[in-house]
This record gives sequence, C-alpha cells and structure tokens, in this order.
Amino acid sequence: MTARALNILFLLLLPFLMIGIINRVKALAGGRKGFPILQPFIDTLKLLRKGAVVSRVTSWVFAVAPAIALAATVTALLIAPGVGRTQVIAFDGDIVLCLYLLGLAKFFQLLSALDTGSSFEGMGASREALFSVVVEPALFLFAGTLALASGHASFGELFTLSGGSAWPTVAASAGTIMLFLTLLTEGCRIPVDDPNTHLELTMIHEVMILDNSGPDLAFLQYAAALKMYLFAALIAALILPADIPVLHAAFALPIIALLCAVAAGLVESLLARFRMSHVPQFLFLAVALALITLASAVYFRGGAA
Amino acid sequence: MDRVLLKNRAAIPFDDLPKISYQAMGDIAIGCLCAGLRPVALFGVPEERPAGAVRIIALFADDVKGTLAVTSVHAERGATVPSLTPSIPAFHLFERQLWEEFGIVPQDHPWLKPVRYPHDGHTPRRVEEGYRYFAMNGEESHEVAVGPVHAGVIEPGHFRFLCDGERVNHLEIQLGYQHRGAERLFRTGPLAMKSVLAESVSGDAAVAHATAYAGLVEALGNSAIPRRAAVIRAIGLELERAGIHLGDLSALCNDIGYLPGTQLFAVMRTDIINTSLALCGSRFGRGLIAPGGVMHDIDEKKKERIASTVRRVRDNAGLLAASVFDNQNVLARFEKTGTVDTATARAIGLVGPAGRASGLPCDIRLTHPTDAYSDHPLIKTVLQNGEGKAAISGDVYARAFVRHQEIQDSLRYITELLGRLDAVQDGIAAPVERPRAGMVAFSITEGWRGETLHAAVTGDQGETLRYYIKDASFHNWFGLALAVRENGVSDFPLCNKSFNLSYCGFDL
Amino acid sequence: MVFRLLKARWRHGSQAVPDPIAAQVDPMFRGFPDIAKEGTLSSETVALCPGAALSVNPVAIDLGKCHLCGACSRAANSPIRLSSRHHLGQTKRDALIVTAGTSFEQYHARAEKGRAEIRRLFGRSLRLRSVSAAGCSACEMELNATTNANFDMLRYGIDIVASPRHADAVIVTGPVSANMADALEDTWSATPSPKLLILMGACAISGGLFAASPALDRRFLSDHTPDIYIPGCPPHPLTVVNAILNYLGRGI
Amino acid sequence: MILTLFLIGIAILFIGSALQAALPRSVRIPLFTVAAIIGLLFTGFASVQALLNVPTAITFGCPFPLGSVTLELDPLSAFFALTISLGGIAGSLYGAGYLSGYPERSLRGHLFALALFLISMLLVVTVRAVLPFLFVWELMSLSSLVLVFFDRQREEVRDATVNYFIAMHVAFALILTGFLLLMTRSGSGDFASFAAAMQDPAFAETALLILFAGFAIKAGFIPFHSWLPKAHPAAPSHVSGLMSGVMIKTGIYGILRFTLIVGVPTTRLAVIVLMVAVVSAVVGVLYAIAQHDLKRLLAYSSIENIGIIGIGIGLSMIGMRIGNGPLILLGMTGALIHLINHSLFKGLLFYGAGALYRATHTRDIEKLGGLIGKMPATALLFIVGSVAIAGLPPLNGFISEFVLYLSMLYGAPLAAGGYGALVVLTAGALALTGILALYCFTKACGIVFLGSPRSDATDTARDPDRAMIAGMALLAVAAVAIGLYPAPLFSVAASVAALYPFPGDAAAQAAPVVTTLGSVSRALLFFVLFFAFLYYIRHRLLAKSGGIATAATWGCGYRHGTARMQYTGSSYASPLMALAGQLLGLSVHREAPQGLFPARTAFHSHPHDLVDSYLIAPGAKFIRYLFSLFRWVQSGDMAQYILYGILFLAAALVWIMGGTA
Repeated sequence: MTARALNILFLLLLPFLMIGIINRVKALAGGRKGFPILQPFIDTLKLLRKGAVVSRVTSWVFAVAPAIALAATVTALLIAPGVGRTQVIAFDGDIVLCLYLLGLAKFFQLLSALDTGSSFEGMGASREALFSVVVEPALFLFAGTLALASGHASFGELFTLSGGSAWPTVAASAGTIMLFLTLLTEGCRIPVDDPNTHLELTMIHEVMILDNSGPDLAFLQYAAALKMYLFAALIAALILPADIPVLHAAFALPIIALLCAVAAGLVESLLARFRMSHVPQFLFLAVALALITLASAVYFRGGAA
Repeated sequence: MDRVLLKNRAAIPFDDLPKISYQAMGDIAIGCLCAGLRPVALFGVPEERPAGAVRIIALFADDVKGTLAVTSVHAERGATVPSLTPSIPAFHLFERQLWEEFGIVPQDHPWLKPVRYPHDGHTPRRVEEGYRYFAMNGEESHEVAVGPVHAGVIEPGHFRFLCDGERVNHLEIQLGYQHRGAERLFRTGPLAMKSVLAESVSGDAAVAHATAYAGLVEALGNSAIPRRAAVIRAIGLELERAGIHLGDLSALCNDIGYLPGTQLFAVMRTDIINTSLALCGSRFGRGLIAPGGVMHDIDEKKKERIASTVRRVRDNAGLLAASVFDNQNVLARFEKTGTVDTATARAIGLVGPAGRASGLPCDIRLTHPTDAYSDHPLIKTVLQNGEGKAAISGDVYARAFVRHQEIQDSLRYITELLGRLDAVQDGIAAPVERPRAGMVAFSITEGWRGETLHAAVTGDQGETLRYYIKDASFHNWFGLALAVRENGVSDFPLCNKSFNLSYCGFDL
Repeated sequence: MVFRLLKARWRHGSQAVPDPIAAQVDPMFRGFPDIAKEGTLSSETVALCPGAALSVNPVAIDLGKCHLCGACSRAANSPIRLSSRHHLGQTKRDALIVTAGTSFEQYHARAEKGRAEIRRLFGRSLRLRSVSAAGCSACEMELNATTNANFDMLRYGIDIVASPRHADAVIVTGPVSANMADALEDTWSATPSPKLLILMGACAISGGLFAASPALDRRFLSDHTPDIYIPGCPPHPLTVVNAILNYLGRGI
Repeated sequence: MILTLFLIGIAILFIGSALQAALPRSVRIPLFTVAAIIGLLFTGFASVQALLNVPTAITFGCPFPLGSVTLELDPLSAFFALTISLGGIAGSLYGAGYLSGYPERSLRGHLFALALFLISMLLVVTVRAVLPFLFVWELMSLSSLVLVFFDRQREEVRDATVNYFIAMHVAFALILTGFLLLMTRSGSGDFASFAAAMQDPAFAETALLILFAGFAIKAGFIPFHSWLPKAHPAAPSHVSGLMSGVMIKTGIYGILRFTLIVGVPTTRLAVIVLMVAVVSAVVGVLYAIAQHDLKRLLAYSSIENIGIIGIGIGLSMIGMRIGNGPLILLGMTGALIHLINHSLFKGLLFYGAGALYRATHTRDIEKLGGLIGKMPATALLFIVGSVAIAGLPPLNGFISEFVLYLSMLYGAPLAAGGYGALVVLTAGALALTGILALYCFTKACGIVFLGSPRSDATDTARDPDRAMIAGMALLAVAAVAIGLYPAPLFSVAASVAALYPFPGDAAAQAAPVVTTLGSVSRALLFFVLFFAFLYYIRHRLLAKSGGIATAATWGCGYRHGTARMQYTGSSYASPLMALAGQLLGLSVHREAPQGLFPARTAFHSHPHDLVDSYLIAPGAKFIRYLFSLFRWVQSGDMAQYILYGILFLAAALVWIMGGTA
C-alpha cells in the first residue's frame, strides 16, 4: 500500500523536478545560473491563479482538451509501474490502456491545436503526429517482446526482466536507449524539439500550446512533464533488479528519474537539433532497437514448445 | 559628359550634376554593370524652380578603381518612366522607393508595391493597407504569416510564406512597421547636432551610421579631422563589427539549439561591448563619434584594457569557431541551407558579409577607404574552411564562416591600430565649418552589415534640402527572400539570423 | 573536436554576475545626473539636448526624455554631472524628473513597489512579452542581454516568452510608430490579465528623438497607464533587471 | 419459436416495403421507416434469443429452383443477424431524414430495394445450402446495386456502379467455383456435408482459398478492394453507411462460416489471411490519410477496419493451427467485437459525412473548415465517431483492440519460435494502424470542423433535421455504452468464438478476461470522473482570477489574416506523405516560382490507388484490347449476320454427320 502512496507522491513531485534539473544542467553547461530548480512548481501555481484569453475561432474542443489531456496522462501514470514496479491500477493488458490513454491525450491536443486555425499550431500538430507514428509502434513491439519473453501480461511483471541467459542485459540496454529516445521525443527535448526556443517556426510542442493560457497552460505543461516522467519510470522499472525490496526501490526510482533528467540535460547541452526532415530517420532507431530486442528474445528463448 | 566621377566622402556643387533622361541613365547603368560598377543609390530631391519637379540622383560605385560616378535625371512628380528593373534587378527596390515618395511610376515594374509606408510619401497609407500579396494556386497549399510581432525579442516585420507542407515555395517580406520619419528629423535644425539621431537610425550599427553621418558633415563643410580621431573611429567601428559578429554566431548556434556555441560566443560578445563601454561609456559605442572627430580619447589604461580583451577574445573565438565549424551536428544544419549563388547575389546587388559569402568582392574598407583605412590599409586574410576552399557557397555556413573570418581580421586590425596610436598625437577633435550651400555629398562606410550610405543636398542658404540614408539591409532583404525558397519552413529562422538584417535601417 | 570544445568551455568558466542587484557598472557608464543645487542652465545648453529633456527654473532633467548622451554635462560651466549609478527604474512618470539637488538615494527611494497581490502572484515567476514598436534594436539587444549568461534574470524567475498568452507583462521598446500601433494593441489584448505594462528606453516613455515625428501614434500609451518606466538610451541590462526586481519588491 | 419471430420480422419488412409502393408520396417514407424498424427489432430480438439459448433451425419448401431451404440461427449467424439489425435500424432512421431531402424523387424503387437489401443480408447469414445462399447473395448484390445507382445523373456514380457490378460478379464467380469444387467431393449442396469433403487438407485449402478470395472482394481486403473507395462515396450516405457498416461484414461472415466448417485450417492459409489483413489495415489507413474527399477517406478507413477484423481472424486461425488457446478465443472474440463496433462508428461517420454533404454540397475537405460553429450536433457526433474509430478509450473502438492485444499478450509466450515473433510483429502492426488512424481522424475532424471556414461552401451550413441526428445519436450512445461497459458484448462474442475448435474449456479461458474488462471499465470511469473534476477546477479558477477574455487567435499582431493562413489537409498529412508517398502513388504537380519576380506558383497533389493503377487498370486495358481484335465481327451489315447463321448450321451439320459415322 505504501508503494502505491509513494507512486502518487512521486507522480506529483518528480515530473517538475526533472524539468528543473534539466534546466539547471543546461545552465551549468553554459556557465550561468539559470532558473531555480523549483521554478516549474512556482510557474504552475502562478498560472493556476491567472486569467485566460481564448480565441474567438475556437470551440468547446479548445476548452476541454487540456483537462482531457491531463486526466488521461495522470490515469496512464497510475497504471505505469512505479516504486518497485507496483502499480496503482493493475490488470492484464494494462500497458495497452496506458499507451492508448496517452494516444487520447495526443488526439485532443492535436484537435485543440487545429481548432485555433493558426498555421503555426497546424505545423506543430502535424510534426507531433508524425513523430508519434514512428515512436508508438516501437513501444508496442517492445511490450510484445517482453510479453513473449516473460509470459506475463501486466505492466509491472512485463518489465521484470529475469532469466539466466544474456536476454535481460540485451533487453535492458536496448530498452533503456529506446525509452530514452522516446523520453526525448515525447518530452520535446533537443535534438528533436527545443522547448525554450523563441522561434515559432521551429517549435513543435511549444507551438501547439501557443494559444493556451492560464490554467489550461498549467495543465498542458504538467501533462508534458508527466509524460517525460513516465518514460523515466519505465527505464527505472527495466534497470532495477527483479527482486528489489520496496524500501530500496523507493529511493532508486527518484534517483534514476533524476539521472534521466541529467542525461537529457547533457544531451541538450552537447547536441544541436536535427533538421526537421531528418528527425523521422532518428526515430526509426527506436523501432530498430525494438526489433533487435524481439530477435534476441526469439533467439534466447530457443522457441519453447 | 553624362556622369561625374568623385571619391568617397566628397562634395560637389549640385549644379555640376549632368541632367540626362531616365532612359539614358538606364543605359549608363547597363554600361556600368558591364564595366563592373554597381548601383549604390537612387533617390529624388524635390526642386523649387519648376514647383513639383524632382531631380533623381543616381550613384554608381566602381570597386576596382575606387571611384564613385554620379548623374541625375530631371522628372515631374507622377511622371511615368520606363522601369530599369527587368534589365537590372538591383534597381527594383530603388524604383519602388521613388514611386512611393514622389509618385514616379516605373513602367512594367514586375513588383511595384509599397516599401515603407512613409507618412509624407506620395500617397501616405498605414502599413498592410493596399498591399496585394503574391498568392499560390491550389487549395492544398497554405500560407504561413509570421506577423509584425515575432516570437523572439526582435524588430517587427511581416513574412508571408507560401508553403506546401513543410517546404517553402516563396517568401514575401513586407516591412515599414519601424518607420519613424528619421530622414525628416535630419532636415530640421542644425545638421552638425544630429549625432545622437544618427546613432538611433539603426541601434545595432550605431558607430557605422555615426561615422557615415560625421564624414558627410565634414565633407559638406570641407573640413578634415585629426589622424588620431580617425584611428579611434576605426577602432570603435571594428569593435562594433567584432561584437555584433560574435553575437550573430551565438544567435546562429541558438537557432539550431547548440548550447555551447550560444553561451560561449555570447560571453565573448559581452567582453567586447564592455570594452566599448570602457572606451566611450556606451556598450554600443554611442557618444564616441561626432562631426569633427571623436569625444573620448584612448589613454594608456584604456589602450591596455582594449589590447588585453582583444587578444583574449581573438584566441577564444578562434578556438570555439574551430570546434563549432568542425561539429558534424552543426554542419548538417548550416550547409546547403538558404543558398544564394553568386550570379543571383550579383543580380540583386547583395552587399556586406552576405555578399562576400556569395562570392562578391564588396568591402568599402578596401575599395573606397577613408580616414584610417586609407592611411593604414586593412589586409584581409582568406581563411580556408574544412575542405581547404574559400567559403563562398552562399549558404548559412558561408555567412557564418565569413563572420568568423571577419572577427579575426577586425581584432587583429584593432591591435595594429592601437600600435599606431602613439604615432598620431594631433588631438581628437577639430572645429566643424557650416555646410556649404548648393552642394551634394555622399559618405559611405563599411558597417558590420555592409555599405552604409549617408547623402545630403544643401540648399542655397546651407540648409538641408534632402537627407538620404541607405542601410546595407536595403539591398540584402531581397537576398533573404530568395535564400529561403525550396528550404524547410523550420530553417527560415536560421537563414534570417545568418543575414541578421536591420528593420529600422530599412524603414528609417 | 570535443577536446577543443572542452578547452573553450574551461576558459569560459562561470560568467554569471554574482549579484545583479549590488553589481556596479563600469565608471564610464553615463547614469544618474547629479545637478548642483544652485547651478543655472544657459539657453544654448538647453538647445544642446537632443531629447529636449532639460528645463530651467528649477533646473531639472526629465529622465523620460533624456538619452544620457552627456551633451549637457560637457557644456561650458554646466551644473550637471552624470554619475554611473544605474538603478533608474521608476513606477510613476513624473518621478522621472530629477530636479537640482536631488540625490540618487532620494530618487531611488521614490520608486514604489507593485501592489501586494501582484507581488505575491509574480514575485518569483514573471514572463515578459517584448513588443518592439519601432525600437532602433539597441533596446531589443539589451533586453535580450538580460537573459544571457552574465545578467541572467532567469535566476529570479523572470523570462521572455514567445506568445502573449503565456506572458504576464508586455514590455514595449521604441516610440510606437503609427504602423505598429495596431499590433501593440492586439498584443496587449492577447495577454491574459492580471498583466503589467513596462516601458523600456526613452523612445517608449516619451517618444525620445522622434517625439515630434508625425509617423508616431502613441494613443495606446495614453489609454493604458504603464506600471514600470525604465529610462536610458538604451538602458543597461542591470537597469532593466533592477527596475523589475524593485517593482516585485525583491530589489535593494 | 425463435426463427418464427425472425421470419415475422422479415415478413413485416417485406410487406412494409411492398405497401409503401402503393401509398401516396407523403406517407411512403414514414410507413417504410416504421415497418423497417419494427421488422428489424423482431429479427434483432430473435437473434439475441438465438445467441442466449440453444440454436434452432427451420426448414420449409420453396418453389422450383431452391427446393427445401433450411434457415438456421446458430450463434455465428445470430451474431451477424444482430449486427445487421442494429445497423439497419440506425440506417433506416437516418435514411428517413436523408431521403426526405429529395422531394422530387418517387423513391418507390429505392425503398423497395432497401428492404430487399436488408432482407437478403439477413438471409445470407442464415441459409445453410449452396443454391439458396447463391440466390440470396445475388439478390443482395443486385439490390445494393439499385441503391448505389440513386444519384444516377452524376457520371461518377454511373462509373462506380458499373465497377461495383463487375466486382460483385467476379466475387460471385469465385464463390460459385469454390462451391462447385466442394460439391464434387460432398455430393450435396448442404453446408454440413462440406465438412466431410474438407478432411483432405490440400483440397480444403484450395477450395477455401478460392472462397476466401470471393468473400474478400466483398469484404474489401487490400488486393481486392478497388470497388469500395469508388462505390461508397458514390452511394447516398444512408446507403454507404449501411454498405460500409453492414454489407462488407457478410464477406467476413462467409470466411468465418467456412473456417468453422473446415475446422483446423492449414498453416499456409492462416498466414495468408493474417498477411492480407495486416496489409489491408496499414495500407488502408495510409491511403485514408492521403485522401482529400471525406467519403473516400471513410471508405479507405473501412478497409483498415476490415484489416483489423482480419488480423483477429488470422490470429485465431494460427492459434487453431498450433493449438494456442488465447489466440483462438480472444483473437476471434476481438474480431467479432470489432465487427459490431465498426458497424456502429463507421455508420455514424458516414451519416455525419452525409449531413455535411447535405449542408455544404461538397466532399472536398480543403473547402470546409470551422463547421463546429454552424453544425454543433454533427460535429460532436463526428468527433465521438472519430475517437471511437481511432480505437481510443473510453469508447468501443478501444475495447475490440484491447481484446486483440490481450490475445497477443497471452498468446505470444505460448506460441513456439517463429509464431511468437509473428504475433509480436502483428501487435506492432496493429499499434501502427492505431496511431495512423489517430493521425487520419485528427486530420478529418480538425480540417473539416475546426479552425475557420476555408471557402464560402460553409456559409449556408446548418445541422440536419431531427431524424438524421437521431440515427447518428443512437450509434454514438451505443459506442459510449459498449466503451464503458463492454462485459455483456464480450461474453456474447466469446460464446460465438467458442464454436471454433478449442483445446480445453473455452468458458474457463474467457472468464478472467471478463474481470479484466471490469477493471478496464473501472479505470475509464476513474478517468472520466477525474476529467470532470479537472474541468470543474478550471472553471472555478477562472471564475476567481482574471476570467476568460476573448481575442483573435495569436497571429503575431497581424490584422489582415485570411483563411488561407490555416493548415490544410494535405499540408497536415505532408510529413507522412514524404515518408510513404511512393507507396501511395501520390502524384504531385508543383510549379516552383521561376525567376526573381515569379508570376505564378502552384501545388496540386492527388493520391492514386496503386492496386487500381497497376493491377486493375492494366487488366482492363488488356481485356479491352483483346475484344477490340474481334470488333470486325460487328459490321452492322444484316447480310453478314445471316451469313454467320448459315455457316454455323453447316458446321453443326458436319459435326453431327462426323459423330454418327
């Protein structure tokens, strides 16, 4: 029960902490001070107390989309494996509901972007849609491979890698890289997208929320941070040893999540952004890694009867 | 004689100007082009004798012999003249400006649209009214309108992209939002008291405009300035050039999200402009230059400060630029983005670093040197890029590499000038005579963005009849519009920053 | 390749100005004008001022119009001397007028703080939306410099954002040309309330050199009362940062 | 007893359609609608009874050609009858509203054909012998032909009808050969007798392949789909809704019936079915994204959903082959649930498109935009349909895909070697299809309903009348209900899937899944409540703080924005088209700007169907060439025709003489 409570606590604290740490790493790399680490929390509290300006062109879709996006992402997070791979909501095949809830959030964010009738938001929406077309199948291939290898169907057990052969190391390494790529893509970090760029023609996620203000903006920023934390939690679930006691896991998860944030910060400090037309090829790396895991799963399993 | 030859920063009597027909001026222009001359200015001067008449003054520059050729045309307001743009595209914006200010209609000009919506123009109008945009056929293509207020902290201008998906088919740039009527203010009050106004024409090229303005006033008054003041002016100009180029390299890295380049170049820029602050009390060199010389001397302490900063920045910039221009990740974004080939660049008359990056040899400091540049000629080094070729491919990479090259040249030249300071001890300012009556004068300086021209025509009591300013952006905006075609729309900010053109220098 | 980058980064070190509030500017900087109590101004000196900021009996400089160019201080036996004090931000337009004998401390004390609930809301998180309404790009470059490695106002939670929807304050630079009046109006109405209006630079506050030009249209500034005035041409980044911090109650 | 109810329903439907022909114009549509709804309620009730209780059969004599006809409502037939009834009810309700928009048409023939169409479909799924099956199958094709031919004045409709006619009869020919091949072994035309004939696996495989090809044309799997994107847009919306939602399911019924009869299919057949299904799903949705015409987009998305159903069937076939319990049961159950789901939300989307066409008289999405303001009800229903078809929770589309994923997650570990990898790859393909469907329907909804109007076609748009809205609302409510409480539908579908050879107790395998679906419902309930809670908080916060101000969309302070400054459909799809353009045969006509001061620049793109352009068109061209060789025979000269007659008689005489000698 405590694991579930910790899950919910981390759900509230870690996403924005990760963003704070990424900004701090980038500031240190640039030799400057930059935002305080708790700035995302402060920004969100301010935004919740601000008014909003809504475009005349938009309809109820624009008003409803942020709330749906946040609700769907939070529910998805409750399903995802947290401390010691325990889940708040767990059942067989819950990984499908988790990823499809993220799909629902993306559906309404895309609609809300198109609702404003501005070419910037349409551009952001079409880019975001394209990248998820490449990333989503990779996630399902990876999930299917884990099911093939472990024989389980629930999120927590799927991500428990066990077995004598070299399979767990292959799956863990390929899986971590793939999930980290997904974290960079879904969390709109460099080299795919640059969150604090001030050029509306190059933004992707930022430009989709160009017209949201006040509480809506707070919801959408929290949803984006949650998504990034989700993939960090999955990496943690993948890496941590199968039989880790809950107490150790309670410390291990935040540390790994924050390490992911530092890694993302370092990637952002060293890499430049890819040209927009080259990003899909970069994302096919995720699909390739999933296929490698599948091939190694079949190989190592030796084809059980 | 259909033209008069003169040097840079010289004044000639207005009446000596030959009067020829517009078409004849066109033939001269074509002749000049063949001989390698290029059009530098074309502007109208309102004449009193037949009320409503306009004297159009045309100036061409010969980069080989270092001379300027000027001629003039007599025309009525609202007259129709055969347009020169079809044969010489470089005239396209000049003719639009003439039509907007004096109503002189260029016959079958391919792109006759307002330039800057001046409040005192032929038909004064607010921006965006009556501007018909070039449109694309087919419902599947869409337009992206990046309006006056941009996402970053930059001056306003409207960019209309015609796109199909992510590819840009055509870009049309409409400016005029920054129009404050600067030229009119130069005409009111004593001309010699306008140095603060000259620095505010385009804030990021304050020293260049101030130098051109001061040179013009001195040319009209036929007064010379002390050689020490000339050296200090050159030091101020080169400091501004190095500072802005470092800022541009930082901004280019920022547009592709390359954090090390952004932060490190930005700090070097701060070093350089803090040196300007130490020199003249303003990070942008404002208050350094006034007609007759300079306002701040360089004593031993300042000389040491400038020398040490310049040495440190030159070393650090060289090291960082080497690593940035060697980084595959960065090159993948810079190369083949926003290309303007040499032929197109020459046709539309690109100037400054943008022109040099497309292979045009246009640099006023070498071709029409004045003050310190004539006494102590600048030797430009041609650095080879990674493949050992001069970077004149006309893309973002070339424009960035030219900037890196010019930073190294400017900082080396400053060190040389500091060395010459001891040799020239003739004071920093000389008295300025009043502008002579009935004269026309041109003063061109090589600002960091390219040639910056100030021209003036004085009436019979020495009052300023017409004050004409042409910033290098006047030529290069059309280069940006061409560079973006066939590129991804997400690469536009990179091309825009590689040009880094002035909006207020264009709108005045 | 990486080795050179690391070497360059090592030399770069940490560049942040340790404490922007207490930091001093290079003594050459032309800042707050000290006017001798009993000094007089000749009419030629008054004519010297490009922004017509000087006034006689009592001798005073309107910092809203002053370009801090130092022309008056260089005039013969002029009572004005420009110090390098750079905390010049004010919250009232007439507070910008410096009469003879006013010390910098008195001038700085006049700068009031924002309303209590505004300070509570934006105290640690303020987003600026910059509108360049015909600014000559000097103010724009200095505003950009406030977020660079040296002055880095991000450390106080202040940043510049892309869309007015995300902004809490609109910061105007330039004399508001007629061609930019509509765009400024639309940007202001696109910003969610509660919101602040900040004027940066002499041009924005009074029209500066171009005050008399018919190409301007400053009706917007008469309809909306600005919250912060930042004089200077262009104001030093530290002036901008401290003006905002004073308003938020976090300055000295 | 149940079948009598079934027959009563059919009778009411038939009598209603016959009577309406005699009555005056004003009463015709209401009478027909009432008769149709009551009839279909009867058949629906009967099929529900058949599903819950023991299956029953009835045999009765018929005039000459058919001999004795046996109708049987076993769970499989009953499930399809239920789908047809539900789709039919919504369709006729919507059709009433849609047809009342054509006052100048007499509609006698159309309504009669509509009734015949529904009746023939109900009979197709219940007859158990070759001859009656073929008779009723042909009746279905012909009646649907008349329905498609409704807007006969449009040339595009006539071409589509001819194309549809030929395609249906190629299918008929294939099915006929399949039956004849089976009858050579079984001796009688009765389906039950075919089981014995199919013991020899090689013979069974060839027969099934032929039958599968015939039924695939009807269902619309990729290589055989070319008629579907032409016929559905040409038909009036209530007919295309019925065809897409219900008729193509009879093709699936044929495949399932004969898979049941054959028992365990061969490996090769199972893999072929799965591969064709995967290709249909992925390529179908890619084509859908490339379309500019809304109804063609929906037609291609029908192909995609048929592909998803095929994936379910393929998985269960492979499961039967390797004795993998979860694959068989859950694969088939997922396919059946998706079958009924698709008839619900695809009907809803087509009816929405019909309402749009009625309001704007155009199907080109590049001309629409901003319709949510003028047509709020249609917009809401269309968005609900889009969320459902994209397979997103909390609607019914998610449930069927969830069951399919469950079958793969449970089935993969049990499948040996290569099969495990195949199942996982299928999971990846299904995910790709799901995310592409999301891409496709955000484009459809976003470009058509949201933003600002792109042309004056939308000026006179307003919501359709109550009957059409009622038809759509019925389907939307059904979609939400199934989405939030899927357990009953799952158990019904599982009972049907249990018919197939299952190694062990099917009910024991299905029970835990019902509890899983229960927890899915609870999770979705939590999501809906949490969303409502968040929306309420947003409302409270905004009331307390600065409140909501309205302004123009942030367009950088530019006041002269036009509708052209919005993203268009093809621009929204262009990044994906850049990746998959060649696969879709996307022909792009682009005039790049020439010179420094261009006079003109243009861009048009048109998606061609590769199967059409490289498979069907060359074939048709070759046949036309072949026949042109014999054109000289048609000289039009009477004397020449008489000469042909004489020559024929002479040849016959010689042949007989030779024979007797």
